Amino acid sequence: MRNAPSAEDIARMYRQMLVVRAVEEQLAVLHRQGKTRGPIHTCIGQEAAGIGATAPLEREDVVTSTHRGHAHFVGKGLDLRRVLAEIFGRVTGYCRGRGGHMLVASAADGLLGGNGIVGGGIPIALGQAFGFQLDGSRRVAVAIFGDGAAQEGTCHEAMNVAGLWKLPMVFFCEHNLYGLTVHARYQSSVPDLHVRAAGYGMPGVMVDGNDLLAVHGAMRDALDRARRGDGPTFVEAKTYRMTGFSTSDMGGYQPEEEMREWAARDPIARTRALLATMLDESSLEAVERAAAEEVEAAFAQAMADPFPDAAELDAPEYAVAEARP
Amino acid sequence: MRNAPSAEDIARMYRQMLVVRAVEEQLAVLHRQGKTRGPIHTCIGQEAAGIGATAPLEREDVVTSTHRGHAHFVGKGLDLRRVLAEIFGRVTGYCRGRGGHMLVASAADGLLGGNGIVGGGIPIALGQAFGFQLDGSRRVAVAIFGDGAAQEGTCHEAMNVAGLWKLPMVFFCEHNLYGLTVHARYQSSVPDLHVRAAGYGMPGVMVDGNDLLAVHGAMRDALDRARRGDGPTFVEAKTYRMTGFSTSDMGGYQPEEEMREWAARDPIARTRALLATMLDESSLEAVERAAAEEVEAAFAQAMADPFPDAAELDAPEYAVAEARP
Amino acid sequence: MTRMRYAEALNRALHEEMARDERVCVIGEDVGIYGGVFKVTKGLRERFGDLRVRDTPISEQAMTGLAIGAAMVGRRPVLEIMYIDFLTLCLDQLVNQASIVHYIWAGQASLPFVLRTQGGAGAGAAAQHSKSLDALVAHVPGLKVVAPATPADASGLLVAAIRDPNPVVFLEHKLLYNTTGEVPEGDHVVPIGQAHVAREGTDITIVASSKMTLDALAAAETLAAEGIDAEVVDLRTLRPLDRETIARSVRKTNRALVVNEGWTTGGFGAELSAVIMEDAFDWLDGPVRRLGTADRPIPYSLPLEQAAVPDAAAITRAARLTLAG
Amino acid sequence: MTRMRYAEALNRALHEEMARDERVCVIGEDVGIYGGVFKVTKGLRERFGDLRVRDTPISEQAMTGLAIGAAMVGRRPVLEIMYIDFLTLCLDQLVNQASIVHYIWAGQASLPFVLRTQGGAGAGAAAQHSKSLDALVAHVPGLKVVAPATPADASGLLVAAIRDPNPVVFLEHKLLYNTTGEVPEGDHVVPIGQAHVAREGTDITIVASSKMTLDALAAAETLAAEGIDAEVVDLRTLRPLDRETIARSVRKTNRALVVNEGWTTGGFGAELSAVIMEDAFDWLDGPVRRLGTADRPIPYSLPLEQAAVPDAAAITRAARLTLAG
Ligand SMILES: Cc1ncc(C[n+]2csc(CCOP(=O)(O)OP(=O)(O)O)c2C)c(N)n1
Ligand SMILES: Cc1ncc(C[n+]2csc(CCOP(=O)(O)OP(=O)(O)O)c2C)c(N)n1
Ligand SMILES: [Mg+2]
Ligand SMILES: [Mg+2]
Repeated sequence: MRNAPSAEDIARMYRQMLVVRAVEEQLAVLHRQGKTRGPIHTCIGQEAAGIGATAPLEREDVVTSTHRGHAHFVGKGLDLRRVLAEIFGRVTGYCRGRGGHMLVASAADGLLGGNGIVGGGIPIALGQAFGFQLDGSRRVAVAIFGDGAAQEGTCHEAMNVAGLWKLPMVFFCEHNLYGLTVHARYQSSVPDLHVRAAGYGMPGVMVDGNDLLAVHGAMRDALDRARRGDGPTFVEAKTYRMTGFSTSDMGGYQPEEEMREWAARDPIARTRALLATMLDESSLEAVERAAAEEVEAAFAQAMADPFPDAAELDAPEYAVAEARP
Repeated sequence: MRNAPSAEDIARMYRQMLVVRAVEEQLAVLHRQGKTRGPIHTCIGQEAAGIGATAPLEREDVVTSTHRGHAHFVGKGLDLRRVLAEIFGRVTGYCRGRGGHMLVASAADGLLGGNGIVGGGIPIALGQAFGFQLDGSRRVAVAIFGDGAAQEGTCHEAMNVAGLWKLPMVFFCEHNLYGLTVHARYQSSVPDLHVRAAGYGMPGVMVDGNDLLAVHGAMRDALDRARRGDGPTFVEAKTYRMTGFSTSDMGGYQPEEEMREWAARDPIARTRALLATMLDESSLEAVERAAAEEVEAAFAQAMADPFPDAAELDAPEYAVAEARP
Repeated sequence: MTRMRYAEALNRALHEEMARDERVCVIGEDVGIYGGVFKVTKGLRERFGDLRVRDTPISEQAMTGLAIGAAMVGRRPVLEIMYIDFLTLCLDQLVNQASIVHYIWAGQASLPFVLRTQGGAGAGAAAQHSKSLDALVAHVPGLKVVAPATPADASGLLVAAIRDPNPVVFLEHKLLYNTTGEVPEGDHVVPIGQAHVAREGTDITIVASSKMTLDALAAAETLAAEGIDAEVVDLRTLRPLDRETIARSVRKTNRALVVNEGWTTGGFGAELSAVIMEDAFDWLDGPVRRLGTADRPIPYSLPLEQAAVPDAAAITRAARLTLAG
Repeated sequence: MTRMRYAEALNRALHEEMARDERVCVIGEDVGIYGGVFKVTKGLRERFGDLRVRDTPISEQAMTGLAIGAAMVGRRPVLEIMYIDFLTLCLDQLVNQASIVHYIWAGQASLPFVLRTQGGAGAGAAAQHSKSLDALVAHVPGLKVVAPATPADASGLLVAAIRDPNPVVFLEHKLLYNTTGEVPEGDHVVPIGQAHVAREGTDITIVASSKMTLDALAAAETLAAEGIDAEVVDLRTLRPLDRETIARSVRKTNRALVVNEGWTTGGFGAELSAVIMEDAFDWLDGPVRRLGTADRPIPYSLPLEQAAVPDAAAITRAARLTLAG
């Protein structure tokens, strides 16, 4: 086994998890006040998975994310103010407000990008990995997707090609028990998705997705494997969405007992308990304060930022020169 | 184990295999004479798989076939003259010449139908199985497809749903080592495709696809399972296309040694050898003569049949009343 | 007559048709337990059971094939595809399979199924959840395409679609679900293929469908205040198109504006313009004008989205220009 | 100038661009060892190796995503999709992913890739291998679509497409591969977006592209013998459309026939008709006439296929009718 992350590493990830949680809770508040637009998907309860999957990446590694990408944005190092500005449709957003909540992308940070098409980003990550293989580089492409997305044809096709060509890629599946409102038992013929990896010539690994270190470790192993040229890994992180599907969710389908069970496994509480064995209470509180302040400042800035001018609609349909991450 | 098929059953299937072989050899001859139109895909060398998969079916069971369906048409009991008439674009063809070689369909026989889209018929079979489940009937839907088709997203999506809903369905994969001109080693991340079944909650079975009885037995087991309500089975028949991909194949990619090896396993010779332990030579020759005569007569009739009138192009775009198998 | 929301009208039609005809079944993502993300399938699972009302995995390709296969063996499936943007995933099954069966099989089978979906912008749902891809399906022989604007037409056309022996793509609009209108009691059927003059006028014909019809009617009121008497033709069905009603109107008004929420270039508005060219050229006092969504991916930010997509004000302006043209 | 076949011109362009720019890579089914089923990629694998020239599994969705992802990280992939009929499988990745990246990400990335495919009827390839689905892609903002008619344009436009920083759908025609023509030596580039007057004339403008251009030129000869002097505009690029050249021609001839091999209804011919309506209404002496394939799935049998699809004789007849209109 490799060296475990240091207390400092964990504290940094803890702070990122807190940032994600605070951002989403604030977005939910603003939604109720009618200050958001379009659906917003929160990953409350899944922060250990999302941060654990992205924090171990190097800057030049790339991630294709989903409709539920806040943790990935933060873990990959995006500027929170610009993420929020995008969510609020401001011209200072990563996509100048054109993308919105599901289509945040930062080429400079290798977040390429959020995606509102379930399963849509997986073959794109495949292509990125293919590019890296051709380059002979040590970059890795990580496709993050949900248990629902794993039932899309794209996932299967991409797994086959990645396994066949031994591409430097990680399939990271956030198995949160639901695809929109439907429980996995109505969506998947098998309870554990990593078992499918065997059919595609790649290892499949399952981890407790609410255990930050477990996710982080599995991800590091997978990245090492990819960088060594040994090909892709399928990592399944078992986790849970502690809230509704999105801000427009009308609820009613997540049994209370299930909610209670998973609340007891809240990854933020667990990561705090872990850190408490390494840091004293005041250091922990400092981390928490810093996270809260970061979020507050980012919201304040983003919401004060201007909207794009309507004339920006006419921005060119086509690229005239190459631009790339 | 169930009772093995009787000598009579085997002789019937042998005759069907001979019919398929003779039809295809004759089509190749006619192609060289410029008397066919469009590509024609032969299954020479795969007759045991195609007949073994379809002969055990009952008339009300249904099959979705491929671009390489002659064995399925014959095994499912279609009238050879009407099959050939379709291939020659005659108005007496099953589809009045509108479908052609790849789109032969006979609703009355449950051949629904040939398909030129690789992997395209699999989800349709899924829907047929779903219909049968709703009906509470004992009918089974069989999706036949190649090793290349197994890499299409449709195959994965359909396997998941079939496994999840325990539909009365059989996935029958004719693994002939090639997808068009490309060897399976460049197409599939795993050499044996039935291993994927485990990822979809269904049994996966591999058989020697050139062994008629092995295929027949695996298929009967799968059908029994489906009729019992126990759900789908994935049957992988390992076989080989002893000729090119289609009549327009320019060849050059099938190594001679591979061709020789497989020629030694020719399913027609093997089935004859098996039958020779049960029937005397003159009975065998009678079967062979009957097959040859059937084929000759069918070609003669089909090729004398008229083409549709050009005005038939204007046949209605839409159905006005329900029509169904 | 009962006043109800568009979504309720659809829901009522589904309840009635499922009660009336046992062959009708409803499939789709989140249509069962949750009752559909737009609540159109509410109460169906409770009433008709989880075999006839099925939550499906996120596998649009397989689900489209499933509808085809089930229809082929005698069911009348109603498939919900959550957003029209995902129709791209269904298109192979629609274009290469569903649309060809009746004609190519020379009438051996009909495919009575309905693919319900919803499109349109205005909800801040961004580039992957706001499109109007009607042009992609209205181009395909063998498919029928309807796009009702009012609760009454939604209900009556859905009944007609379910009873139709052909594949019908049924286009709803996310901003119409909460609009209300009177819906007739009893067996209310609106025939597919009949447009309808939603407002009579003498000065200009505005051809529209779906939400654009409501916007056109609002524009007509504004125009009326300026002394311009606009006739609004609500297509209701896009394929087969009621050219008669369009031509009759244009021959009367001598001016035409065609409005379609899809992208302008290559959109369904082009078909309408061409049809008027062909059927009413000699009656035109000026060129037909087209109004559609700007030829850009639909941006998220409010000012950009508003600028991109036609609304009543844009129609009013375009009508004035048409008269000046 | 060298005389060569259309397929050879494409092949030469690929050889030259791969030699010139290391980032160019070729992927697709059977493009490597076999050199492509139409031999357009012949010799590339031998020359550039099996990493840059890759035979792929039969997984069109993943392959389209692969091209997107590889382009995003700096490659210039040329993807071959064997038949345009299978474009339906690529459409989600094209419409929901490829087409939006440049604009929605506000220029953060460009996607320099080419999707080569071939379409068209006349080879007896039946309903699933004969279509002309240009309308499906020409509708999509962010994509470019070209459809060369001659070897010189095929070569020059392929070079332009490979060098273009946008996704380009490159439409070939199965009946053009064996046509021959002079191709300039050296760095021959035909700019995307420029139509070209293939034949000057004064009496009627015939707008066409791809194979229809050759048929239109043949028709023009017949018409010339009748004293009708037709101008033929070869679009070469469908999107972005060169409206200028079309308008200029129609303003000169005052009559227009638009020919497109796709289905007539909702086809690209509708766009052409609408564009002429908008840009040249006052110059028209009669309605623009549309000629396309009959609104039916393309039937197999020779007399039906011939009746369904436009050819020189049909264009000649339509031109006469246009002048009479
Ligand atoms: C192709 C496609 N189908 C359906 C949807 C609608 N949809 C959005 S999110 C979602 C559920 C996705 O489930 P999963 O992949 O498990 O991700 P989770 O939401 O649980 O994070 C669905 C069905 C979509 N956006 N794209
Ligand atoms: C969707 C699609 N992609 C590609 C093709 C072209 N094609 C026709 S047959 C074939 C090979 C199929 O391989 P396999 O499924 O193994 O069947 P086999 O030909 O070996 O019987 C290909 C690539 C097609 N018809 N449809
Ligand atoms: Mg999930
Ligand atoms: Mg094969």
